[in-house]
Amino acid sequence: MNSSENHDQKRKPILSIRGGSKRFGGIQALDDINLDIYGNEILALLGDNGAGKSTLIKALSGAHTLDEGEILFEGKKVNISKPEDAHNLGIKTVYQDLALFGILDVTTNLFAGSEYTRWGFLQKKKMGKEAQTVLSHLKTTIKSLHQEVRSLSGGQQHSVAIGRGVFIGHEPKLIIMDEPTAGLGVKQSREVLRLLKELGQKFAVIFITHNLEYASEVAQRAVVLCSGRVAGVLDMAEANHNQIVSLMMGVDQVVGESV
Amino acid sequence: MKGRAKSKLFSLVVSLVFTFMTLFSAASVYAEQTYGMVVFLKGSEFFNWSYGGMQDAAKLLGADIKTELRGPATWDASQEARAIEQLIAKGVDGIIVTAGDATTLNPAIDKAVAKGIPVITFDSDAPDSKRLSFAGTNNYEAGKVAGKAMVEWLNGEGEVGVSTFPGPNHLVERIRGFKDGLEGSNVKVVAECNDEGKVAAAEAAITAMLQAHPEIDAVFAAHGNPGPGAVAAVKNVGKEGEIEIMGFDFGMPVVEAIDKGQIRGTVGQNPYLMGYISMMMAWGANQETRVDGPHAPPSVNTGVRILTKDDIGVYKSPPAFVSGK
Amino acid sequence: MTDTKRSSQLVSAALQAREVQLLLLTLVVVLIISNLTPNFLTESNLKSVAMGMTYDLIVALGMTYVLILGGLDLSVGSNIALTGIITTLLMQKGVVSVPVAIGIGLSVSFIIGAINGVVIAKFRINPFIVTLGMMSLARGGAMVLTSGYFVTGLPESFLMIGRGEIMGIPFPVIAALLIVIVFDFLLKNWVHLNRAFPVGADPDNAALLGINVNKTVVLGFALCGLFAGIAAIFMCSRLAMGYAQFGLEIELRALGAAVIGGATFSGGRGSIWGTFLGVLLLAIINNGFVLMDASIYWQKVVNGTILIIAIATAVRHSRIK
Amino acid sequence: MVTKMVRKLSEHTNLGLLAVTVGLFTVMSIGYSHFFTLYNMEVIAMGFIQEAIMALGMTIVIISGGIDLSIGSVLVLSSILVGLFLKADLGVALSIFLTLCISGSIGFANAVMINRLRAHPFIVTLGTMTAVRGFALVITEGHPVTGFPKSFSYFGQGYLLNIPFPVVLFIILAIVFHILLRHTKYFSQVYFIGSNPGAARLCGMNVERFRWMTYIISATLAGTAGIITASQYISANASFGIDAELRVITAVIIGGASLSGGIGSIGRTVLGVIFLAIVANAMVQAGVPTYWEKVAYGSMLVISVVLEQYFRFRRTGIKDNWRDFMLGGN
Repeated sequence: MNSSENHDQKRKPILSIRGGSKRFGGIQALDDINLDIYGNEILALLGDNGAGKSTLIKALSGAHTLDEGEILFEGKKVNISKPEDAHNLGIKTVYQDLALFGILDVTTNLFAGSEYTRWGFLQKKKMGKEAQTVLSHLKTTIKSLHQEVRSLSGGQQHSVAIGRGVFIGHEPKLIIMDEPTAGLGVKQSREVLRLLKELGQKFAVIFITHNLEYASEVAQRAVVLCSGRVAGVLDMAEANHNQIVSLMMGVDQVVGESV
Repeated sequence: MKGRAKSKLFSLVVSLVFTFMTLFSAASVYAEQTYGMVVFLKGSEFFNWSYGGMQDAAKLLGADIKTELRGPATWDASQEARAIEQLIAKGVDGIIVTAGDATTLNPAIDKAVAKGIPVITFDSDAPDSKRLSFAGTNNYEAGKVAGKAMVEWLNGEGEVGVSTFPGPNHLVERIRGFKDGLEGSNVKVVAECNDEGKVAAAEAAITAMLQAHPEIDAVFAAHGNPGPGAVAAVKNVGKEGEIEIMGFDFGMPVVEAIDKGQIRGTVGQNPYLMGYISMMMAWGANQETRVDGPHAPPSVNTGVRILTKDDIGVYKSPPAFVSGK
Repeated sequence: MTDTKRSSQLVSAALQAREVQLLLLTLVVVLIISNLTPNFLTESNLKSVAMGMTYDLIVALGMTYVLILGGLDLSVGSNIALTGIITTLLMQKGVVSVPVAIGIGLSVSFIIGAINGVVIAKFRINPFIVTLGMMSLARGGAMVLTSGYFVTGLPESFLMIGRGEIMGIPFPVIAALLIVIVFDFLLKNWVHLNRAFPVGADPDNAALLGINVNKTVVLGFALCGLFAGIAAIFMCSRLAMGYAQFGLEIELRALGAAVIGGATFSGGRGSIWGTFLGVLLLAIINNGFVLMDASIYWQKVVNGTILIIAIATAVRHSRIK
Repeated sequence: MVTKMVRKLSEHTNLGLLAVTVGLFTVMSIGYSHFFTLYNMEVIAMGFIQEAIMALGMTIVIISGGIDLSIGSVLVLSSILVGLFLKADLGVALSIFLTLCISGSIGFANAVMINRLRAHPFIVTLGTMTAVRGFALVITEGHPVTGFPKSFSYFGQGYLLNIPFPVVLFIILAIVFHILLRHTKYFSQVYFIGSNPGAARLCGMNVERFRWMTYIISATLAGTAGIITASQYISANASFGIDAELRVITAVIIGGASLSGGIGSIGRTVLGVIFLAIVANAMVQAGVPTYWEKVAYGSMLVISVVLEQYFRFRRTGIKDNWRDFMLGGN
C-alpha cells in the first residue's frame, strides 16, 4: 500500500524489538515496545522529553538492558547486555553529549575502545593513518591529531564523535545518532544532515531529534514514542506535522495505516 | 522500605557479632589483677624486650596476674597520654610507662596516681610527675657513656657523624649526653643527618652525610633503626673497616651486624630488666608489707654498657611475644 | 625561513612538555648543588642517590598508574610492610625456597591491590576510603604477624638481590630502570594498560564505548599493589630484614613525585618518565640537604613547599586554553 | 508513630550505625564493670576530643566536596604557637586569638591555592600538611614547649557544670554548626556546592568564596583542638596530631558522609565520632590485643562504607556513575 510496506516485502528488518519493557523504580520507562528498522533507511525516533527515546537507544547500545522483551538482529535473537555486545554486532552510537575525552588527543578519542592492536599492542601508525582518512572523509580540518579534543571547535568535536561512532572499529550495520544537531548552528546542522543522508544510503540509521523539519527532510519513516509506548509509526512522505505533534503529545487520534 | 528492614536486620547481626566478640575476649575481666604497659611506639623491638621482662615478672608473681601492652603505632605524645587514661578507666592495678614526652604525660600519670594506681616509668622518665619510681638509664647518661666509649674507640681524636631524626625528646637528650661524653677529647660531632626514624631512609641519609664529610671516622646511629643503614652506607662509600659504627639498642639487625663485625658495638641498655623491675615495683606497691607507705626507690639504674661481639650472644633470641596481650 | 619557524615551534612545544621542564629544573638543581658542595658529583654519592630513590620510584610508578585511572592508593606503604614480612617469614622459617617465597610475596601484594580494585569497582566507593582502610588493615596485619620484631636471619641468596651489583651499579637500581623502561613502553603501547587514559579521563564515556572499566580499574590497583610488592622485595633484601614499620609515608612521597611528574588527581594524565624525574628531583634535593649540612628540621618544610610549587606549575601546564 | 519517629531520626543520623553503637555500648556496660562509670564516660569523651572538634570542620569540607589533610599539622602548630605566645607573656586571651588567626589563615591559604591552582584539595593540603608540620619542627627543634601559666589549663582540664570544658565546647560547636548547616541559607549552600559545583555556580553561588569559608572553619577548629590539647597536657610537642586527619576522616565517613560531596551532616558525624571513641575505649576495656587495633579500624572503615553503598544500591537501584566517586572533577 505504501512505501514502507514495500520495504517489508523486499527484505527482512535488520533489527527488531519485540515487547521491550524497562522499569526504573516506579517509572515505566519503556512499555511493550515493538519496532523494526531496515537496511538503507533512516528511521527518525521522535518523542517529547521523557518519552523513552534515550532509554530505548541505551538499551540498543548496551548501556541498559531490557527487563522484558527481545531484540532480534539480522533475524537472530541477540543479548545486548553491555556496550561491547552492541559494538560487536555493528550497532554504533553517536551520543548526544558526544562522550568525548576532553583531555585526550584526537586519535585516542577516535579509537578509544576499538584500538587497532596486534598481540595486544597498539598499532599507532595504522591508527594515525586511519584517523586522517576518517577526518578527511568527514571533510573536517583538524590541525593536528595530537591536539586535545577540548581545544577543538564544536563542529570539529562533532566530527570526531561521528567519525568514531561510524567509521572506527567494527563495520557498522546500524548507526544510532542521538540528537546529532543539538547545540549546532544552522550551517553545521546542514552539514550533519548531509552526512546523515549519505550514511542512510549505506546503513540503517536511527536518528533521534526534536526537530521535525530535519526529520522529514532526511528520514523515510518515523517512530513516535509517548510515555514509553510506541504512539505511532509514520511514513514521512505522507505524515504531516500536526499528526506527529499530536502523537508526541499523546493526544488520542488514529493516524495513518501503518500503526 | 524493604531495604530499610534489611538494614535493620543487618544492624542486629552486627551487634550480635560485637556481643560475641566482646564476650569472647571477656576472659580478662575475671583476672584478679591487670597491669598495663604503655609505650610511645608499639611495635618497637626494644619495648618488646621490656614487655617480655614484665610478662616474666608477672608470671613469677602469680598466675592470676595479667599484663597488656598499649600505645600509639606512630609516635604522638598526646596519644600516649590517652592510652594511660584509657587504662585508668579500665581500672588496672598498675601502669608501667615509658614517657615519650615527659611534660605531656605528667597530667595523665598524676591522674592515675590520684586514683590509687601505682605508676612506674621505665626507659624514659617523667621526673616531675607523681610516678612512684623509674627503672632505666636516663638517655642523657646513656648518651654520655656512648660518647666516652667513642672517645676510647677513636683514641681521643676524630670526627663523628650522628644519625637521628627530629622530634622525640629522648633523642635530643641522648645526643646532648653523647656530645658531653666527648668533652675533653679531640673527638667531635661534625654532622647530623635525618634518617626520619626509618630503617629504609637511613642508608641514603647516612651515605650522603659520609659524602659531605669524608673526614668522618665514626658514625653514631643514635636510635634502634639506623644501625643497618649505617653499615650499608659505609659499604657504599667503600670505607668498610675504616669507619667505626656505634649502634643503639640491640634489635636483631644490629645484633647480626655486630656478629658479622660490621658494627663495632652498640649502646646496650637493659630493656628486659627495666620491664621486670618495673613490674615488681608496681606489684609491690599494691602489697601490704610491714613497711608503712611506699617503699620503692625513686629510681633504679638498670645500667648501660657498650655491647660488642663478645657479649652480644644473649640478645640473639629475644623474648617470644605472641599476642601482644 | 619556515624551517627555522618550525624548529622554534618544536622547541617551544618541547619546552611545554612536563618532562622537559622537569629535566631542565633537575639540571639546574644539580648545577646549584654541585657548585655548593664538591661531594655531590662523586660516583658513590650518585650511587647512593640512585639506590635511595629506588623504592620510591617503583612505588611511584604504580601510583602514577592509579592516578591516570583517576584514583589513588594510600595502602602501598602498608602493602610493602605486609608483603615484606610474609616473604621474609616464609624464608626465615625455611618453609619454602627463596624464589617461591618471593613468588608468594608478590602474589600477596598483587592480591592486596586487587582487593582494593574490586571493592572500588564493585561497590563504587571512593578509592581514598578503600585504600585508607586497606592501609590500616595491612599495617595491622604486619604488626600482628611480627609483634614489632624484625624478621632477620634471611638466606644469603635472597640478600644478593638487593646487594648484588652489575658493573658497579646496584642490582635494584638496574631493575628499577628496566621496570621504568618496560612499563613506559607498555603503558604507551599495550592496549590493556593504555586504556587507563580514557578510563581515567572519563570512565562513564569509556564504559559507553565498550571499554571494560571494572577490569581496567581492578588491573590498575592490582598492578599498583604489585609494584609495592617489588619494592618490598628489594627493601627487605637490601636491608636484610622484614619489618612492620617499612614503607611508612611512602605513599605520600610517591604521590608527590607523581604529581610533580605531571599526573593529576582528575585522571587521564600522567607520564612514567615524568614520575621518574619527579622522584629523581626529590631525591637530589633531599641528598643536597644532607650534603650541605642544612638543619634537619627544615627538610619537611622544603619538601612540602616543593610539592605546592609543583602543583602550581603542573596546573598551569594542564589548564584549558 | 514509631515509624514516623524512625523516619525523622533517619533524616538526622545513620540508623545502622546508631544501632551498632547502642549495641556495643550495652554489651560493654553489661560485660565490663569499669565501662559504664562516670569516670570512663569522661575518658571516652576526652579520649577523642581533638578528633571530635576537628571532625565538625572536616564534615563541612567533605560535604562541600573537598578534603583537608592539613588539620593534624595545624593542630600541632597551634599547640606550639599558643605555648610560645603564652611564654612571651601575651596573656591568655590574646595568645588564643593570635593562634586561631594563624590557624585560620592556613585554612585560607589552602582554599586560595585550591581556587587559584584549580588543584585537587587532596594534593594541596598534602603539601601544607608536610610544610606546616615541618615548620612546627623548625620552631621547636624537637624540644617540648612547657611552662604555661596555670590559668591556661582551664581550657583542657576545667569543668563546666561537672562536664569537662572541651566536651562542653564540642557540644556547643556541634549545635551551632548543626543549626548553621540546616537552617541558614548561606551555610546550606554547602550541599548544592558539594553535589554539583557547576550548577551551584550557575545558581549564583560563589563557590570560591564559600571554599574560603569551609577551609578557614576547618583550620580554625584544628587550631582550637590544638589549643585544647596544649592546655590538656600543659605542654606542646611536635609529635601531636600525627595521623589525626586520618582518624577524623574515618569518623566523618563512618558517620555516613560521602567523599564525592553533597552528603553528610553534623548529626551523622557526631555519631561517627561517638562510635569511634567508644570503640577505642572498648578495645582497651575488653583487652583486645594491641596489634589487632589497626586491623579492626581498617575493617570497620571498609565494611561500613561497603554496607552503606550496598544498601543504597538495594534501595534505589541506582549504581553511582564512575565520575561521581573517582577523584576526578573539581
